[in-house]
Amino acid sequence: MPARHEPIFDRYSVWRLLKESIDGNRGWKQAWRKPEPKARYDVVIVGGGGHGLATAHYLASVHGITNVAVVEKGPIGLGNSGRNTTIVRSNYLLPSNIRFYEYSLRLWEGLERELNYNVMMSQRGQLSLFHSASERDAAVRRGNSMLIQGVDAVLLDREAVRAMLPFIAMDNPMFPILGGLLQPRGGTARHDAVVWGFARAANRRGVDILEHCEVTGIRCESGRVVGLETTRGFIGAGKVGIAVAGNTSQLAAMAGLRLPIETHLLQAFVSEAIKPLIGCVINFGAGHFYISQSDKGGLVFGGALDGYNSYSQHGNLPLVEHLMSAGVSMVPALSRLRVLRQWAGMMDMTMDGSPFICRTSIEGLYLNGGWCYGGFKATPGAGWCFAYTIAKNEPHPLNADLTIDRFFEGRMIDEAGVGPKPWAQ
Amino acid sequence: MSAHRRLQGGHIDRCKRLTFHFDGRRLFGHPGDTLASALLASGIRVVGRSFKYHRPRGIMTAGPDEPSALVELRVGSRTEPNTKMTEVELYEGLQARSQNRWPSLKFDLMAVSGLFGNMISCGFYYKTFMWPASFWERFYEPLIRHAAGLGRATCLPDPDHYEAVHAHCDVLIVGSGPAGLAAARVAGEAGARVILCERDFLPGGGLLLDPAQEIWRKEMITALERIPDVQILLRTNVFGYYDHNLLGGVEQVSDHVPEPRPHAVRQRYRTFRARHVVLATGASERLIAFRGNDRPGVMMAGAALTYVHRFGIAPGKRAVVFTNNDSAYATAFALAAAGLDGVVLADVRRESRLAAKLRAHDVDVRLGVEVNGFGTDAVTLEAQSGGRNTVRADLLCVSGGWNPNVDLASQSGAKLTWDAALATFIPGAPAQAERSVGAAHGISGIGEAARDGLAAGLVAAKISGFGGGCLDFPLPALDGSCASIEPLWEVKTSGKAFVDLQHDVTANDIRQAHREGFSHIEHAKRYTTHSMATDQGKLGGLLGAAILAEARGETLEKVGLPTFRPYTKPAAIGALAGGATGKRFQPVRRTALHAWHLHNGAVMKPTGPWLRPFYYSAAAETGWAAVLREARGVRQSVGICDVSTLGKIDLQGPDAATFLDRLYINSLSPVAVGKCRYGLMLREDGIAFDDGTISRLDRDHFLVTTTTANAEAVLEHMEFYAQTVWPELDVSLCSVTDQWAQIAVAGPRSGMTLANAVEGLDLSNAAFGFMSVGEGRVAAIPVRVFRISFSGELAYEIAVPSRHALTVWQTILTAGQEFGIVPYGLEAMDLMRIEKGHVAGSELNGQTTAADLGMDRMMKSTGDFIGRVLSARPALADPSRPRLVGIRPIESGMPLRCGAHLMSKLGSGTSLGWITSVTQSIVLGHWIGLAMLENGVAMNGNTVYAVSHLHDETIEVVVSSPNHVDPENVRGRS
Amino acid sequence: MLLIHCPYCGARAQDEFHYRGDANVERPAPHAGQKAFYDFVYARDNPRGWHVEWWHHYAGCRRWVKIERNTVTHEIRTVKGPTQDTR
Amino acid sequence: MSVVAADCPSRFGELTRPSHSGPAGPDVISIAQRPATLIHLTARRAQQPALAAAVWERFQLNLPQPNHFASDNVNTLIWIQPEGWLLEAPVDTGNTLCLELKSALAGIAAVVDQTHGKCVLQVSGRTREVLARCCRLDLDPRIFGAGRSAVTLVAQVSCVLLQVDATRWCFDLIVASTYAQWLLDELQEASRAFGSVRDSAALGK
Repeated sequence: MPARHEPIFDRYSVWRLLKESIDGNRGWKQAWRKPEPKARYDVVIVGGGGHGLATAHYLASVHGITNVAVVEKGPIGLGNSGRNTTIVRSNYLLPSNIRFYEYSLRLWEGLERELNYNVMMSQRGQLSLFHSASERDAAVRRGNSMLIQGVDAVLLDREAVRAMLPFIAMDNPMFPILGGLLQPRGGTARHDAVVWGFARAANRRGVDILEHCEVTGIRCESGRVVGLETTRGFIGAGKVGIAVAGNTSQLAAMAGLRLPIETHLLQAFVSEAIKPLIGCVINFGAGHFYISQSDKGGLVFGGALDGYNSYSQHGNLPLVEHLMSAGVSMVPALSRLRVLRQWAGMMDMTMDGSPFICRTSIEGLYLNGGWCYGGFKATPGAGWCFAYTIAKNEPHPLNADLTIDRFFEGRMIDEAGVGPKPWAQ
Repeated sequence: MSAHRRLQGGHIDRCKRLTFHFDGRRLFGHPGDTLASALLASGIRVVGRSFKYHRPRGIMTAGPDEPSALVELRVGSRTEPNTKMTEVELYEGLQARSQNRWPSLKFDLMAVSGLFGNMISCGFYYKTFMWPASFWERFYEPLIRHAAGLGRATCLPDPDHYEAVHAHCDVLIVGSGPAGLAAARVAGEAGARVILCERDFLPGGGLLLDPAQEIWRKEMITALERIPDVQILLRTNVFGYYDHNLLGGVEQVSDHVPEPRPHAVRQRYRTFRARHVVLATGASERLIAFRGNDRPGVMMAGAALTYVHRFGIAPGKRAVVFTNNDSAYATAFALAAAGLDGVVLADVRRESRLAAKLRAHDVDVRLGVEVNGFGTDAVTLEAQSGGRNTVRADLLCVSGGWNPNVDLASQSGAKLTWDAALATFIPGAPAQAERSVGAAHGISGIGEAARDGLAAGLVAAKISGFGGGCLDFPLPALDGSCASIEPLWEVKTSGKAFVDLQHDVTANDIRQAHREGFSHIEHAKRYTTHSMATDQGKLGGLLGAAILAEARGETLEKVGLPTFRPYTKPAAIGALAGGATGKRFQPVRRTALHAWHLHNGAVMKPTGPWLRPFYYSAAAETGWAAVLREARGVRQSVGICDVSTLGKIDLQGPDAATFLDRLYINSLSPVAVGKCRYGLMLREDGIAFDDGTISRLDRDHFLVTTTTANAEAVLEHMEFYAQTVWPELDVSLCSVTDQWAQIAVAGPRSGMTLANAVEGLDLSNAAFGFMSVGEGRVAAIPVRVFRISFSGELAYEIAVPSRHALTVWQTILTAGQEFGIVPYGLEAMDLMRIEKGHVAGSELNGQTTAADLGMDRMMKSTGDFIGRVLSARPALADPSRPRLVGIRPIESGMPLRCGAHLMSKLGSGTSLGWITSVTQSIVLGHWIGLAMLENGVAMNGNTVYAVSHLHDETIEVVVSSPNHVDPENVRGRS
Repeated sequence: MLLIHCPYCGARAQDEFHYRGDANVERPAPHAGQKAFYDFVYARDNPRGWHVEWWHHYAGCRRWVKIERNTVTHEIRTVKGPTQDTR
Repeated sequence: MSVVAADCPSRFGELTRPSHSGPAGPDVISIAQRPATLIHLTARRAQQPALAAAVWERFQLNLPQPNHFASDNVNTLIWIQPEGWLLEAPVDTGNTLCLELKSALAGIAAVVDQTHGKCVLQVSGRTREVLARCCRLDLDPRIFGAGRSAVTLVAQVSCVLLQVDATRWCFDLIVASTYAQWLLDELQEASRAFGSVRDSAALGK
């Protein structure tokens, strides 16, 4: 279907940059339009984060469904898409997770060409360190799971870790470092760029991105969704997909659904920018601490959840204290660096730590949620699978296990073995 | 060179001279100086290079809002990159280096990037570096990473110490300007516990800029020092406002000395729990955008005033002051009074009540005039009525108005409201018990601020229960000034006009962001990186928003500001860790026999909070040889092991047996007094949780053991069900983990050993069979004896009150001497339990059911227990799930590897299971393992491949029962 | 750091407590069936606003307390003992 | 196999190390361990009045209110949880007190010996500064006066904290014996700026 609006797509390249710079950068067009809502769309995606925009993009580009709107209560990309630590990896343990996240990682690897947008996908490696023999055994099991599924994994011994990361403390009495499991293709991407890149690409194919359009109700007739009540009026919809990380329970409740989800806070931190210190993404098994360095030079780090249901988006001090202690214990050079900013995102924590991409008990209503703190790396994969599920009204094999029913059936996908304690996942 | 710039007065000690080094140059200053003031006094103009364009930059401010004057401070392991020189208190021997320049500050080759200025406008990196794809990680990104970043970090560990201090008070006051001092005094004199935090090293805030207020300032501080319940914390920045009136701060205890005194910390992390908070955080001056507004020589007007009055420095030789409000008149006046020639004040307003007064002091006041450019030692002035001229000046002081420092108020949950008269945002209604006062609340004038602070202090004290504060101290006279400002954000000309100096964001970047659709303030911020630098946008944050508002054609009020988040200024990570690092990161738990283990060659292994003997190593013995020797000693004769870390829970009450029946999958109420039983408990979702033994000490008295790892979790779980789910059950729970040390004595000669040591208990098989519990004495110490076995051998565990553990341990060692008793550690214990097929943490990993572990037959068929219902869900009850099996290599010399996967054929993409535990069996003489294998029981006797791709290893293994040794348990019962 | 007014010990910092989620779900009768246990173990209202939840004062009196807390502002309205009614 | 130390009836000996190298002076913090018998009493359902009566009869002490302790300088009863008290009594080598209470309180209270499970540390000197470094409780005597007690976190581990003398800021700290060394090390670390000594003679009730 041809776009209703004049083509307003700027192709980005170094030549285009040169041309625009000569014109004083006055020729750039909007990366995405700001249209008025239409009365009805074939598909409306609720949530203008990375997942929702990616879903819209793949609905249009893969399935040819272009009469699509993405509704977002604020500006796009300011929920968890804009509040994460930008890590991309597929180093999971359980086969269904590995398959899904690996597919997502492969999409990441081609995203710049797909979107004509530099999302700064940077595969500098993701290294998970272990501190005890049992953690090592678990890492070996995981690494082998990955290799069996065709995913890259390398086991590093203590000396290899020391050579790679000369600045970390190898010999903490309680957390000695015995080695690590490296995924060389892991790394980071620029979180905002992913949102903007998908928004721009979806917009190019005619998707309407409706910002400042908050959903206040889901209208159903005889068990089938027919549209959405929003702050910009009623919007009719053939199908509705929910992709509202952090608020999934709230949206689902509008349709009368009660989900196995709790919303929790995850804090993240960035330091002042420094010259390159840390190459890969490092994850410490002990003390829940992970760290990477952004292209801009800031050290980006985080840890465990704040640990109680919250929609506040502001983190609390106990976690800060614990995390800074863990950080300096593992990377002593952090001590004299300064933390610049802290923020928090709302995580939909599920009862087994794994997400949902599935149909719901309401015809035409689809759910993408429960990403815990793994949502960012899933962005293209979740969008792709969600688009497939919506377009075909059945899950793709990649997301066939990611249903709510798995809890009725006892098919939990519990990587950590924590059980139904979302606050501890 | 420096002398001619020093003036009279100020808060510096001219009697003492301090030597310091900047970029290798030896320079001088005085106590009371900051690095910035000392450099200004030394005539240093260019102090840094900018992030993107590498433009030369000078000192803009006199405080934490400094965007440009950043240095690498100190050397070696004490290196601190990105330090704002406006905040560094000068000390003898200070060393600082400029950063982000190559090869030198004067001649920075990276400045060529300025030539491509238009090409590297906001967001350029999203639009290029995409071809060819493989070049990103290899070429483009390393280049960007190298060019980005500011200072260099040291890789060396920090030699300094830190600590945390937790304080409580009735009134916490942040900021010691006139409002803060007045609030502190009135609340303190009313009797409230007051803490006053000042980030600076001198108290007084704005009072320090007005010599006329010096008497009042000193008097207030003297008065405050006399009130015992008022604590003044200098050099203490409050960085964040958290829930329930908890605030966090960092005190820079030793940053003003070459290195911390012995036993002193460098910085102190502080928390404040306050009943009421008074935010007297002052205001920050904002920049105006015009061509060249980033050049060395541009300085905020308030900062210039600070350098004159506080530091006694003339920050230039010829000055132009550019303002849109009254406040900068004081700067012009001060500069003129300091003897600068030809001070010009350019006021964008057409009228000013202060103009005549200033003209009387030889200041050339020009109304209705804007600065439209700053070049080398020349300011271009343009009258609104037309006409342009150039004034020679090396100092251009700028005031675009003042923004209340609202970050803490905003963090506390207060909404910000637009104040049109001030053209800025001020804090709205409080969400927690706090109030903003003085300049932080948009109030100008010292007398006015003091009165506002006093009123807030009174209220705060009263809310905390302290009425009737003493009000009889004088306050500074009212200034009578009103905020007379004519908002001017930008003087539009060609050339770069900056809104964020550190990140090199220009007004044009903001407009470009808007054109590209990044029109929301958060989008514009992220797209341009505006106000994301280390000055947190204090200087140009609102300015950028104003330019965005103009581009959008909307009001600034509507555009708003990005969210304020911690930290109000960047905080050292080491400080926030508060010293709880390294070996102090996590509490360490030691058993009563810890010292004995250490003195007897134990290699200790951390397990959860505990340190436990891994094995005991004789001099030349390798670790694994020691483990084999220990296990062999147990299997052949007798060994002794410290198992004190097992969780131990004492249960008493008439319903204790009923309670246990509901906790465990098996029946425990039939256990007789003096007997014990193995038990497995599930989580409510049907997954195995923990195992242990349950001993009945009396009819209504049980002792339960848990695994070491789950001791805390199991007690909490029990308390949850006892208190909230079945409160009708009369049962009391108490941890006795610490009360009892526990000693395992295992091996065929354990009975004989104990017969030598234990008195008062018949240990014969007839009297004290397998799974018996009894009381006896060892070395006259009453002990409890359990006949239980983890190794599968005849074995006992002796529980002893922990202070007597050493006596009992040594008595048993002596008793076993004739049998060659051997102490053994965790690894030998693990070896033997794998031989025996007992599960441990790698099998009880939160993913397995009772059936997976082969324990489904233990489940009672009737009666409620936790996990019963959900363990019957179809996928959990599926018999093809991976189940616990034993494995051994076909080729008996081959070792096994934990984490290897089991496959039915080579090259298969399907894993049938994985190896959970492996060891070298001393009974069988080859490697054995435990594994989880699909259809495990049916696979018994089959051959599968154990594959570790990580190690490029494949070996064939035979599936067996997990009980590799003594499946009938003859040894344990004999 | 929340300040929790333990009904037994008084005002205490949050780090003395462990969290355990929704306190409005009740363990069903033993024979209520899998759906009832599913609701108890998994399904949550997860409200935006007031939430009644279990916290364990593990470092203090070791009582499970029922806290009514706002999940948006973190304000705490009531703290009750394990068998006290919240409303 | 060599042996570390002679049998010591208390863990006291093991815990003591040379005093800290910090600047010593009259204001240093003093830490001493006090050997004691410790017994945890939990009233059975609806038996608190009977327990109170029995305790009065045996010790002439009232069961203290929540967050308080009662002491006659020989025996001390500390409230530690609803229906639960910790009794501190003089050292009793034969464990007779525990046995006596078990029999006297049968059906009235659960009696659990914690003599070896916990250590009593007496802390005096600059406790105000030192405890502020490892405890988040407001210990100002106006808030937490003499006779007050609390079960709370000190140096990340759960302890019973007793304000013994509010004017001199003297506290007793009762800690799990397996964490005693950790706590002692942390207290010493917290007193780094002041110095600390461990002196059993300096204190004692």
